[in-house]
Amino acid sequence: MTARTSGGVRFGIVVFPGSNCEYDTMHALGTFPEAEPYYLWHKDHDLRAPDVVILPGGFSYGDYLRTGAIARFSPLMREVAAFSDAGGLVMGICNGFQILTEAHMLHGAMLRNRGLKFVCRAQHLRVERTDTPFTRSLRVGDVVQIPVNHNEGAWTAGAESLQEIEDRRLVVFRYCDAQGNVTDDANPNGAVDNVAGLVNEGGNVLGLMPHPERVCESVVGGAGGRGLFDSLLEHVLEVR
Amino acid sequence: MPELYAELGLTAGEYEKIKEIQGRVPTHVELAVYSLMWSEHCGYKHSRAYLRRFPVDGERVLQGPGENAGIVDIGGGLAVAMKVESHNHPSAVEPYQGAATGVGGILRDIFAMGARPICNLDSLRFGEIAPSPAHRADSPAVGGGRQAEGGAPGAPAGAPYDRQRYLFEHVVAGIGGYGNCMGVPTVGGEVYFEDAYSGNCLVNAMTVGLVRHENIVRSKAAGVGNHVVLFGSKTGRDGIGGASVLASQEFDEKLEEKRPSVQVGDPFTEKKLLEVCLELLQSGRFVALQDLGAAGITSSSSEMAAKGGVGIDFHTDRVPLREADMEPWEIMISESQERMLAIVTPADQPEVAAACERWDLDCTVVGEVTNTGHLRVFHHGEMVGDMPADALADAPLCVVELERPDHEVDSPVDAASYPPPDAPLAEIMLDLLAAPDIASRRWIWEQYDHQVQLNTVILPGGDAALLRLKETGGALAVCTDGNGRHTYLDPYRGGKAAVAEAARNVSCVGAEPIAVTNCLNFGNPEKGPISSQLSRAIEGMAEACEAFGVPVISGNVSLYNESFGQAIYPTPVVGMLGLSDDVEARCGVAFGDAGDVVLLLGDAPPALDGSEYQKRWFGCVEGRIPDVDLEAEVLLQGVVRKAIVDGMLRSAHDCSDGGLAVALAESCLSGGIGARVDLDPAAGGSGRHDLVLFGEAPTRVVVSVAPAVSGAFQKLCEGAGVPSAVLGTVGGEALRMAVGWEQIELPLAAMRDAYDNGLERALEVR
Amino acid sequence: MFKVSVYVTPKAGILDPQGATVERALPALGFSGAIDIRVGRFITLLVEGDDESAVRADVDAMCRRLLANPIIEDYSFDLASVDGIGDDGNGIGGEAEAGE
Amino acid sequence: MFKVSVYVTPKAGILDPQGATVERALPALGFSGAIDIRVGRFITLLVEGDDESAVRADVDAMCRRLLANPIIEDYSFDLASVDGIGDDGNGIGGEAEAGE
Ligand SMILES: Nc1ncnc2c1ncn2[C@@H]1O[C@H](COP(=O)(O)OP(=O)(O)O)[C@@H](O)[C@H]1O
Ligand SMILES: [Mg+2]
Repeated sequence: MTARTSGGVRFGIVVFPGSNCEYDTMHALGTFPEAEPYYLWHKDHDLRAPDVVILPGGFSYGDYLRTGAIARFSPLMREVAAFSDAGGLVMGICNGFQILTEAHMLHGAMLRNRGLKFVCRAQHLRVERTDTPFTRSLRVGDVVQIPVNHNEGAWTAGAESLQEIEDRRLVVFRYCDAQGNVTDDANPNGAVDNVAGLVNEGGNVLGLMPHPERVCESVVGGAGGRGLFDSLLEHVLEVR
Repeated sequence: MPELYAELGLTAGEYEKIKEIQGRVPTHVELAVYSLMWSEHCGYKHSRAYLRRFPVDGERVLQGPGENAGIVDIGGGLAVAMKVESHNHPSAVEPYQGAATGVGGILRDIFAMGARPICNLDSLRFGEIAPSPAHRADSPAVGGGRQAEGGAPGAPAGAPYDRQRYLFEHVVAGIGGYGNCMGVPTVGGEVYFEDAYSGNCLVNAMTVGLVRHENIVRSKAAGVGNHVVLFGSKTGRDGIGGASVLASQEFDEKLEEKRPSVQVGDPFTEKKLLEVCLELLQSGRFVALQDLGAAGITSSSSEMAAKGGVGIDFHTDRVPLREADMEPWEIMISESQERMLAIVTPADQPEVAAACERWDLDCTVVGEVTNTGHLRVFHHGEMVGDMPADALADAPLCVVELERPDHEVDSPVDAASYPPPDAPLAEIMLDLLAAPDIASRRWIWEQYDHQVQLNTVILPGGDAALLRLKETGGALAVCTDGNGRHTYLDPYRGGKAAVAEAARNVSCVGAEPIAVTNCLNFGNPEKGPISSQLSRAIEGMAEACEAFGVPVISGNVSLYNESFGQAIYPTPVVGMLGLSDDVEARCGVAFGDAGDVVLLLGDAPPALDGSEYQKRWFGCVEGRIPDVDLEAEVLLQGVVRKAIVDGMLRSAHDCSDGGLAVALAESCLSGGIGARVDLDPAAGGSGRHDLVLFGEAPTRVVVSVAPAVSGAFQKLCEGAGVPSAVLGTVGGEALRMAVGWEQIELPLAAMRDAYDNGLERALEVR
Repeated sequence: MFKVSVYVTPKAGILDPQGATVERALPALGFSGAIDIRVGRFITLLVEGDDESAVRADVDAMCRRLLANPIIEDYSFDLASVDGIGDDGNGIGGEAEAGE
Repeated sequence: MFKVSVYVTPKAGILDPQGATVERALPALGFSGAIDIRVGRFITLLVEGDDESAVRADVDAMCRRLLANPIIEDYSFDLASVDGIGDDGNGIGGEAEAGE
């Protein structure tokens, strides 16, 4: 991992065939003056010195077979894995989260929404951890509003131990109601323990089903997503 | 052979004409090609003459009807492409795939023009999915239930709802399945449930795209010697419909295998197709571009040649196939999805091939542009068809003598002859709020990604969706409208009302209507009454478009929507595009602060005829709908827009299905706040309070304004000659309506329960 | 009690986008020589009853009406008699019955 | 050349919303007594090669890496030798191999 010492904070946005939130992610990052976003093509072999790699939302490979199952074999994903092994920051949003679980870079797996329907709606999340580079500008217990938009977003620990995942405090966001109560009613997809986002043991890889890039401007739904990007910018600029 | 042409849907006269054009008996390939190109679907035999009535010109028009989509200029070097298309029949056969491929088809029409699709809308019609009060055994309304004369289809008690629910649920899933994967938000649309559609659902999909002027591309082939390039998916036996009789003639024993197969959508491939097309357009690699829709290669290649006044030599053996043993005629007419045809210069060919390779798409040179003016089809070097392209693109017209349908009447119903329902008005109100035609559509649009691309400012659920234009700071408003019940009672007035309502919806969010697209869904045009409905609906639509100064830039016609000889309601669906200079100058339907003044703009008398109330509580659809006063309509919309631009309005909401009471309730629910209003008991003309509340009339808008600007606003209305009446004020936890001596009080919670859950509950009741 | 295994496949000639996409992806994963990939559904269930032919008729109706979409899919199924509910062996038994 | 049939099922204990929904829908259609419904995937493909055990190893790797997700799914597959590419019989043959 090549660390940069000056200039803007570089966000490499990986484009898979079927990705469809890469433009939105690019646009949202454009509203942060310190951010320097650029696209990466899934067939590439070079990450071009990013500070953060983002796997955006969408339907890589049509979500065929299982979401994320094919994308994780893209040539560039080898580089992403190496980058994260070296401590690099990786954020997977929605389909990106699905790819990260398929690639075993995050625990668990995704099941189809329990209602068997695609769900696109505003969603409240409770912040569970703020000692990560993704959430440091938030406060524990904060309720942020970030929309969900997926068909297969019911995270499950599967054959892995849920207890261990919880014990290691890997869960960063949970679905909750407007008051911050983590209830079954507030769970849009049936995810185990209302898990909406989690990190790896190193805390440098985050996956989340909701779309923070959709709420970075008040004209289109609010600013609930800005905290994540603010955190990343703060973190990267500080460790430089 | 003579039986064959008839089975292919050609008349004896048409067959003679084909022989005359060809100078001989046509080959199999030629017969297949002619039969499709001269079908209603591709050739517009019955509708072309009437469509000429539409106004198609305007300052903003960059492309009118005649291309894959129409295009209007929106300033700043940008333009909008849009079109609506039906996929009714495929959806009735296989609702998920039928709807999905319908969305896929209309998306291709938009990016075939070089535009990036920025939103979809869907206009749907199904049979009833749950019984109305008038049809429930224990109904208080049963005594008043009446069956309209002339066979208007009313819902028989205990009708089988399961099939309609199945169709509805799977159509919605299919639309979402395709649009969501494409990354195109579905931001609006409409759905109605009427028995008239139970044998023939309607699935109309509309797409709006954005393009820079210099990237607009058309489908006109040019440049003798240029390559004809097919790219995208492989070709299979998808959708080889009526023409499969060609197979049965020769392959009787294999008929089972040759059976036409249902088209399955592959949005993943289409997404790649979209990106590769836009990428190649950006670098100017296409001379012409055309999607493959109905009649596949046949229609796309002959239209490209005819438009360019050139010929095309097509080699069927070069087409990448999904099934090895396809005949040339099958290849020519296959409707396999996710394919495009382009004209490319030999010099640009390598770039096009490389881009397709990068996106893992097949890309094959399947022919070349010639100077023959003919579409010539070769199979392994042997010519199997040779037809003049312009003859194919110019189907003979069919003229049918018009006949007024029996059920149409000249005067409205006498409301006094309707015994008032034996139910309190509050109960009727809650029933209407929960009615499948009125209840919140949230259940639908939460299954659609309605936010991707980060432009959706006013979400589905308002009068029109509003999309910001990142490039200019302005905004686009879009909606679809069309009330089949109204058009059934009076096609001319119904057509006019559809355009007026669509324009009103766009005006209510603050945008100026600038262009119309439309889909005309009608029955069998060979019948005089149907052709009469078609021609008069078009007349009404055209007059309304002229009044608003809005051109029709594209559209689609879907005829033969009948089952067991029973036609659907004549259903013109109007897609309206509005433009606003400033995204901040917008308005929603939600009431705002307590104390705000509620006003009704417009004074058209509410009528029972064709209303939701008539259908649900009296079990009939009869009478004659009120006519739209276009002059009043134009003035009213002008005032609404000006007041929004000037920042006067807190809310604006079009009054339509369910009448004034439902419009008020929707503004309350959307804002989470009640209101207290006093309604004029004489408004309905008959002194009937139920009509004041639930009667329907065009040209009415409920607005709210801060008390401080109320006076100025009323002066604005007066100056413009727009009737306005203060109804009351916003506030409280209930909607309280006084009509003469009657008081109706509806707590927000009760209304919310009915409105929010109405659709889902209708899907569950047994 | 019978253990039933239902195999649902895209009808011959019908486009199978999943199969086609997997087929295109395999070489990149180092698997060559796999072709004609079709992705369908595999459904298992336990059905009460002793009369095999009655159960067979029931399952066939279930497939036609709910488990498969006969317009675009074919199905077949096997039946295997089991002692009790507890059995969840994965073996494929009984004879296959072609749908449609 | 082998015709391969792969059966992918949700692991025991893993939620199967599709199976649960089918199970709830069946009584309304007049089918009672069907329980424990699980919906998985059924994948068929043709794999080149003469050496059965080599093909078997290849297919197993394909299943483990791509066709199934071992965290939530089990798989098994059958192999049946076929003469040529043209064969597309639907028969279930060969012996089942339990995955994972
Ligand atoms: N009702 C209508 N109003 C205006 N234009 C129409 C209407 N119906 C069809 N058209 C125009 O006729 C042309 C042919 O339509 P269609 O066959 O649906 O096109 P495509 O094959 O591209 O889908 C298009 O340019 C379309 O916009
Ligand atoms: Mg077209």
